Amino acid sequence: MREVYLDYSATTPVKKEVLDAMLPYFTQEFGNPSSLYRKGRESRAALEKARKQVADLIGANDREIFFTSGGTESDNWAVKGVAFANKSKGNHIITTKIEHHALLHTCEYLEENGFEVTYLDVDKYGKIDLNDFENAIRDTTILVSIIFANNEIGTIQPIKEIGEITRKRGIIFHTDAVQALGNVDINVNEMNIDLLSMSAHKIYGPKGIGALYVNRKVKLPNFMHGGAQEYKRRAGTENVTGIIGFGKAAELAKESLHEHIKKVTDLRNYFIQSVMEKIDEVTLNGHPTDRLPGNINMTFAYVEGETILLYLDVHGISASSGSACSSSSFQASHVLQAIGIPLENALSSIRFTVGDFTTKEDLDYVVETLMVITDKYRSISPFYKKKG
Amino acid sequence: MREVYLDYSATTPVKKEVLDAMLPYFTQEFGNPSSLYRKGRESRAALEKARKQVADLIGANDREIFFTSGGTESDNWAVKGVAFANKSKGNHIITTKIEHHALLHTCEYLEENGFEVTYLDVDKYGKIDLNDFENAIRDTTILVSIIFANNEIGTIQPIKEIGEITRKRGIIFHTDAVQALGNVDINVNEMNIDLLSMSAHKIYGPKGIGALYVNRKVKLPNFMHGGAQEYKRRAGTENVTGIIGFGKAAELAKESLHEHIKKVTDLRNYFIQSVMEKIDEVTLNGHPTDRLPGNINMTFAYVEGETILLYLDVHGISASSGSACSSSSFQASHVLQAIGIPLENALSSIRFTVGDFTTKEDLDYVVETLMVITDKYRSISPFYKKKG
Amino acid sequence: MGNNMFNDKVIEHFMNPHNAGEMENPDAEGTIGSPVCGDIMQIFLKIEDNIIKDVKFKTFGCGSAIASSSVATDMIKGKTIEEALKVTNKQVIEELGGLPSQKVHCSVLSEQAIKTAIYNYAKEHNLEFEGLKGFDPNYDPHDHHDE
Amino acid sequence: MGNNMFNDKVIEHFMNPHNAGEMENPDAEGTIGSPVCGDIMQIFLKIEDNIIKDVKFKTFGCGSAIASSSVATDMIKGKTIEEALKVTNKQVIEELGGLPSQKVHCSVLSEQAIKTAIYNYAKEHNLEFEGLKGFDPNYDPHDHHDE
Ligand SMILES: Cc1ncc(COP(=O)(O)O)c(C=O)c1O
Ligand SMILES: Cc1ncc(COP(=O)(O)O)c(C=O)c1O
Repeated sequence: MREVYLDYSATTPVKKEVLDAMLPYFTQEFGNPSSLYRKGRESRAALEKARKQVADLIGANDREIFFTSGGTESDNWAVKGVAFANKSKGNHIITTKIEHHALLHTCEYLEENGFEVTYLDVDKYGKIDLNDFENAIRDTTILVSIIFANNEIGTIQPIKEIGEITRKRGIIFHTDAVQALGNVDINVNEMNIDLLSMSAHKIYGPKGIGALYVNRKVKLPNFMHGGAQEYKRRAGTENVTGIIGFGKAAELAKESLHEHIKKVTDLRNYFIQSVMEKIDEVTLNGHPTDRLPGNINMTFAYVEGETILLYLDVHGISASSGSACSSSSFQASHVLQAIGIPLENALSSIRFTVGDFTTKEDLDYVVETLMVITDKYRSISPFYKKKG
Repeated sequence: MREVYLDYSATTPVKKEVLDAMLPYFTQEFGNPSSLYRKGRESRAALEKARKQVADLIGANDREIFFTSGGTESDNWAVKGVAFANKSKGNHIITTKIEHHALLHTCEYLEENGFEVTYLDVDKYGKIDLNDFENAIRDTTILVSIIFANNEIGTIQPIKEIGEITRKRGIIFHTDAVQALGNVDINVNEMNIDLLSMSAHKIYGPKGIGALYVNRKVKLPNFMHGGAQEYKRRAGTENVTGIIGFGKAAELAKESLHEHIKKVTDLRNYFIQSVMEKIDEVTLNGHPTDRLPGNINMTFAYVEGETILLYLDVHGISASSGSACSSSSFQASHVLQAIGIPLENALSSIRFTVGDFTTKEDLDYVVETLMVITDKYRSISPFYKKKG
Repeated sequence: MGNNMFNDKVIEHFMNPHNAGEMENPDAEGTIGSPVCGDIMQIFLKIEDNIIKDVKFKTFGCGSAIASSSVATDMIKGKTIEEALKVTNKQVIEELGGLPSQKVHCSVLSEQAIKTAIYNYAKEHNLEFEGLKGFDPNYDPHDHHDE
Repeated sequence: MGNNMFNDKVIEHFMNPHNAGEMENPDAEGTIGSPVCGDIMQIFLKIEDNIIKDVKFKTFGCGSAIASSSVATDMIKGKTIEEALKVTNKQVIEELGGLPSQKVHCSVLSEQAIKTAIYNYAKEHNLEFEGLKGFDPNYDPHDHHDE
């Protein structure tokens, strides 16, 4: 059976070059980078090289990159850190209704601890309104945290414009760029970003490693207390192989960014067009153009999403209902609700994300399978009335 | 040149069997374990198998094991979690003067946030006094956190006895078992341990992965907010390869625990005896018998530690001045100070830790090198007066 | 397909559900569930002389909801109404060879859908059935089984 | 030895330090540093006609302290006192071919140890040297260079 993986936004395979870069550091050059002897220095050198590679992908200085255990830790660190450090200045945070759970649940935790959070609405394409945003700013606003590109519908926010406003108003600006990284041109300086969350396993690196960019002007208290690692900013023996893998993945991502964007955008558009042509009553969710190159989010009216996913799975196709973290409890996603999709449609929505190893033949196979699914299960749907 | 690694307490190489277990999950079975399709289920199954393997090593139930990014995160989570969750009951924590920085700095953070911490003294061998400990308990004591085995001098605490006291008094008991794991027989139930920190890279697993054992009766708030991973207790896409490596390492550690302890203890004793025979004015720090099987901590009077380390390094030998996290700033360790070692001696102390790949020939070479070092640099030490 | 959430029998019923589709002029109809829960099940019955002569279902729901409907409808076809009312979600699960715990509610839904159809039939024809005692079609099985 | 913190010259001076050891009846002696900082350096001088005829050092300290002492003592041997006082830690570092930033204080220590010995000599013989102006042997170089 053909196997087609269309869930690159959930996680990516580790590229061969990335794994090759990591391998010597498991069994041979396994030294602790904090150690002074040769084995330790080898690890440290590799780690600092990786820091540079990651920094280069977002136009940062390498001393502004701190490795973490993933996007979630980066989000937790950034948002809790800024909040608690600036308590005396104010208790107001602005974010959006379509953040990843790593951010939303962190904000909820802060609300339980005396902070006030404004969750900005988004339009039907998933974009925030810059006027709404400016109006939401208060004297007590200490942090703005807005997702760079959404993980479910792929919509890209006007990050540069947001950064101009926050810089002008002197408010710290964090963005969760876990999905944007390697898929969008990012420059933290040009975009006035103060803090930016990254995760390696979304860009063909290993799982369990991420980073937080911290602009040198931002004072951020530590989240993980302990040893003096990461220039005393993030304790814990460094995940050396993970960091090296992240570095290599970042290097590859930078080298082929525009090629990657072009290739993946083409595949995405091919798929959308093909589905639209061949299947009735399908809608595309998210922004028509300002979306992640690889993201397709579609509603297949009248057929429940889990049914679609199961049928695809039986046919070797991996897709998802939105974010992987919630996929074991199929519920209408908060993102689809925020863009105003009716509940039944939200429950009939599927996310396909294409990536570097996707082919048009794969996509043809998926479209064929989707035709069978919609035919078969619409006919037994209590909502469906055949047209014509 | 011969290469001799004697810093197994800083980190261990990944064993071949461990790496082999991990490899398929980087590039092939790379699915997100939260995903419902086959690739996700494969990862999940491997992850749950690893959870069982780790649980088995400490006599726990697998539903009581939560994977983290390492020992540091486990310590942070346990101590901050218990503290903040039990604020209404009391604000007093008991720990020791010889904890790892992951615990000490976490306690300092809590002190800044309204908690009171008692740091128990230890005797000249590094052991706490059980009477002192009982006397330190107050009505407001909400947590006892005592390191199972110390990372610098290897001293093992009377954990079972501590557990009896905390259980009787209804106080939550956490132990940092990062060094003890795989080196000491651990049974969380028999020892009445409520929370226990672990790290894979100390037992021939990969870096950047650890776990916290949480007794099912203990209510511990989340530290990392976000997705529903780890039974909703620890958010973030799971470090699947890391977890699998940890699981395999735990399995190997359990299988060969007694054999490993015997072999490594023999090597340790061989080394101690050999140094004592051949070099004057050397003292062993820590407990003569209740110490980690692989730990040797010695003072080479009159020669500064960094000099010893550099000379060893030039001769291919990796050893350390104590904990790896502080080794880039050579300072008298808080642990050696706590056991009452005079400052100059503390600065002349070196930790050698032997492990599964150490041979007697390696140790002979190290002893020879140490003889040269002490000869050479004592003669130019301003403190040294030759005997006789 | 290693490590499947679902066994082959569930998959088979999901892929080729029995008794799925429309029924012209049913004697009884029952719908349960709501899109909020993500599952809706509709049952149509042909009843003659107290016997379920034919049954069809429609489902907007996940794979196990469809598979549950498929076996549940098989199980009641040809049975008397009282017999049909005795079909429990446990039996549906057994017949399916097991369901993952988070999918047990789907089997409850098929049991409830059948009862709802018979409840409506009883009301219309002024009948009473022992097996309907205490049954409330407005009961939401999701309240019980979700965490 | 790839990625070494230290270059080969530092290692060479560390492994085979010049002018290390005791001196019988020195004309001047100076000690600086304290075990609290982990570094102590002791300098012995033989001085004749204002010229440093011989020099020895003892050090309890890290490798770069030993290497610094080794080159610093080489640098002042045969020099006049005023010339010796002009030797700076920068020159010591240059002579060593560089030191990692966290080890710069070691080179300061050797400069200070030489000055201390000459300071003691000047006091004993009631001499004044231009190069000692503002020099205070109780100054602790660690205060400046540690983070
Ligand atoms: C937008 C976004 N933020 C944060 C995360 C969390 O990253 P991680 O799973 O690496 O912790 C993810 C993916 O899981 C994501 O898509
Ligand atoms: C006793 C002890 N606790 C905690 C840690 C921290 O573990 P990790 O470096 O995996 O975060 C270590 C080792 O570094 C340790 O030896």
